[in-house]
Amino acid sequence: MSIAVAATQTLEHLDRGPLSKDELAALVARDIPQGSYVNLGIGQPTTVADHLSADSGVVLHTENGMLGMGRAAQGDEIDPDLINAGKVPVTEPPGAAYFHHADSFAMMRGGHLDVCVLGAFQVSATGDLANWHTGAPDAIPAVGGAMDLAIGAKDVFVMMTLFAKDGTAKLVSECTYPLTGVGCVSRVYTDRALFLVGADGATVVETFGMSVEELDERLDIDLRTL
Amino acid sequence: MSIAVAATQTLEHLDRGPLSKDELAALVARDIPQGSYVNLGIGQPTTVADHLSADSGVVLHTENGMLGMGRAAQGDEIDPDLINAGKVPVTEPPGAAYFHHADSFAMMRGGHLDVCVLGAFQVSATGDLANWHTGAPDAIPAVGGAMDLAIGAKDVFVMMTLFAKDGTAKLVSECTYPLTGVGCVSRVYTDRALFLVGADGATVVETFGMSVEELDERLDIDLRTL
Amino acid sequence: MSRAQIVTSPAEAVAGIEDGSTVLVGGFGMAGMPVTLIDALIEQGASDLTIVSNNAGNGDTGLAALLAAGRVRKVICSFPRQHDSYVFDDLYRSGKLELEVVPQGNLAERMRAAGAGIGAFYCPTGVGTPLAEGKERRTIDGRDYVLEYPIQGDYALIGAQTADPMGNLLYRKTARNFGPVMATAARTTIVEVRETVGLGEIDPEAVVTPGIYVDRILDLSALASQEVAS
Amino acid sequence: MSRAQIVTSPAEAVAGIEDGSTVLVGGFGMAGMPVTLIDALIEQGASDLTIVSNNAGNGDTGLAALLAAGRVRKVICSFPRQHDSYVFDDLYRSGKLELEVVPQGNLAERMRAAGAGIGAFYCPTGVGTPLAEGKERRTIDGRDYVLEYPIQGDYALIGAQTADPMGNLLYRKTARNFGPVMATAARTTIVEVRETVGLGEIDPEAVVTPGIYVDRILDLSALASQEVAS
Repeated sequence: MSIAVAATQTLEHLDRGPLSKDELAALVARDIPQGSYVNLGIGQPTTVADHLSADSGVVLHTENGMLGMGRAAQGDEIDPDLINAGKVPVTEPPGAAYFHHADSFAMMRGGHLDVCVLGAFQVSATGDLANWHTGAPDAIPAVGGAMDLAIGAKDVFVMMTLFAKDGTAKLVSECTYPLTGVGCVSRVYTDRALFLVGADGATVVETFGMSVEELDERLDIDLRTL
Repeated sequence: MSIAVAATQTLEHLDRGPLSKDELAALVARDIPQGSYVNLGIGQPTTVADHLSADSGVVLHTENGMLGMGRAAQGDEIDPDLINAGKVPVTEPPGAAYFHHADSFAMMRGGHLDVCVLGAFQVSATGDLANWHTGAPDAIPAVGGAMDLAIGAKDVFVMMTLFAKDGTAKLVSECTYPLTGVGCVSRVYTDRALFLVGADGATVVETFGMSVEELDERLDIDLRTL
Repeated sequence: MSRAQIVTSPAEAVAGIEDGSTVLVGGFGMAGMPVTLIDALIEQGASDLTIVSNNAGNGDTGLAALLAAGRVRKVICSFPRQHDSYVFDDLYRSGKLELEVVPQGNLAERMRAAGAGIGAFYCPTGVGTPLAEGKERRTIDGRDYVLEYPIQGDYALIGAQTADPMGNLLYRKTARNFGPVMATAARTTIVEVRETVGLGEIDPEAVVTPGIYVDRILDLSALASQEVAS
Repeated sequence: MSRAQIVTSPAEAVAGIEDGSTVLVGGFGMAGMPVTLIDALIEQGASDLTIVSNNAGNGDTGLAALLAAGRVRKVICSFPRQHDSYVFDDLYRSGKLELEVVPQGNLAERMRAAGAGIGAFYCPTGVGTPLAEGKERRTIDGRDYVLEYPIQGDYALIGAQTADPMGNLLYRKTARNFGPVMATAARTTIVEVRETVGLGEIDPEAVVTPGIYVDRILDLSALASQEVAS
């Protein structure tokens, strides 16, 4: 982890409910330093871009070979040769650069990106990530760039709901789903709380509509506070 | 070795003396197939280019990052940014391409060049090459691209005099100078004879002013003929 | 000898691809996908193929059609499962197709290694995951890596934007993707381009794939003119 | 945070280079040699440096001057010995300089590995030669390889032709050489360019070094204007 946390004390926001998806995306965007090189994973992480101000100077990378990627293309802007990793047409702002797949993943694997934001099925307190496979025996395995993204950036942020639909926690002591990467996640942004994770375990930075005590009861991990 | 030899029988040219440097360069040029991608080592091998006709379609590679390299630059053509591996200014014919050093040596190491022509101190009958170091204890080692060139091309041609100034043969059973590459040379072009070398040993293809029998006497290797 | 050759028909472009070949197929989604060459390969009839590509076909066309025609023994890719990969899904589930799933960056780097003469490399991607099971592992300077081997193609089928008579290629935007890497990793590289230009019309500084990596060029614009004329 | 910064003086360009740093220095002969940055490094005074470059200095200027000033502990290069490398030759012969000779392609590939996050790679170059002595050897698919490790730089000093405000770089002809590789292999990459252009004035298809690899840019043409003005 290379980005320092601004907060000096764990904050409990108890005067509100859990974060909406949009609020969660805004929270992630808030924590991306000005001028960072960032890869936003497909799905929910993509929405973080909507909360990055034009003067943030953040440069987006897409693993299919572009740095300085623009927003989603609309109408006449749509060009089948210009897509993001989710195969959604995007735009080319001034100052962009194209490169081939080996160069693109060298950029990622070589640790040149500052932040990568990914979704997850599970994250462990030590930063293990499971986001590519549910482990269902009949599932067709498909990994795409997930494992490369997981180990490449200086900071890997996960954004997810803290609890699955069945109520089980997705921040766990040990992932039960097949791993995408080991000890690779540095922060977990959820609707209920923001956690730092890593070799020292999980630390609560901020909570939303839930106290640290409540979190402690519902999560099967040791929680620390700032 | 991938280029077949046209001759079906060893030829002894006894009505003439040894090849001049110029004739040797012309002989090498004769054996480079039309349209080949070729790297000519610095020094004498560079002169092979003078004997490649414009319609040969041979494309020259220089390991400092250019394919389709032109002839030596003259007068106003001289551009310090456009040099060959010997740091001699060259020209840029239409259809050239530039690339960086890692890409250039990937091209070479990956076996994409058809022919590389190199000078040598010694070559063994099995194709070992010694051309970077005399082994003198006080010599400062300097290898440049020699080892990359030696193992990269589909065919490595050596051009050299058959005998050193002291009369000792440079085509040997085993190199005594430090090696540049093992079993990498496929042909040895000398002023006295053209040899195929490789796992099966040395075969005389053509001689110049010397009979196979004389060669056999002066060389300390088993010689075969076509 | 090895200079790029401009071919005039899709059939000529894919001529000689043998049964059992490993064929690298460019494209990421539809961007850079060599649709004409894939159709020609189906027509050509080579079977028992190993296909290396990022995906494993969509809908009923392109790679999916090649799979449906029963020509493919094995797929090496990063992301076979898509919303419309039903042809692949059925063949895989019925055991008619072998699958090797490779992280996308490893897929690219393993082909790059093949093209660059690298025998194997220690890669941090996938360490500790099911995709690294059975692979050699090593700790270097405190970081864990798995040993990955090159993927060499017999043929590469790729799409590009522009070719010149030397075989130099330009691509367009993110349609570049796997093309330049696959071109280096195959014994024979076959390219469909949208246009060909004259010698000297490509800026030597801007060449992405130097002609040495290109064996056959099919100009789609010339093909379209032929069709209009006939 | 990590966006490229345009600096206005050579001193600012090389500020902070610590004693003991590993510095990658671009150029092949004089083509691409970052002469202004090297002079600034001599002025700056960092010592006990490891220099990684193709050559080890010519005459009395540039790298040779850095060596002569006694700032260099070790040189990693492919070709130290040249007709005018007398500064290097003397220091080496008198035991004041450590030397690691690396085949030129391995020098490039080892830096590429550092930039690409590859832990080590099996390379066929140099097998069976003195330069492979003591290195791990392995036979893969019947071919022999030696294991080579990355060369990571703390700093890279390179020369390029053009930069834009994003830090994207273009090079010129064979002055490109090691620049793009070194830019990926150093924690801090410092570039001297002959010109800077406005945002959008570099064709995204033609970018050779994307701005993510560039930390500081010194525009030599702006420097020349300053000098004229002062």
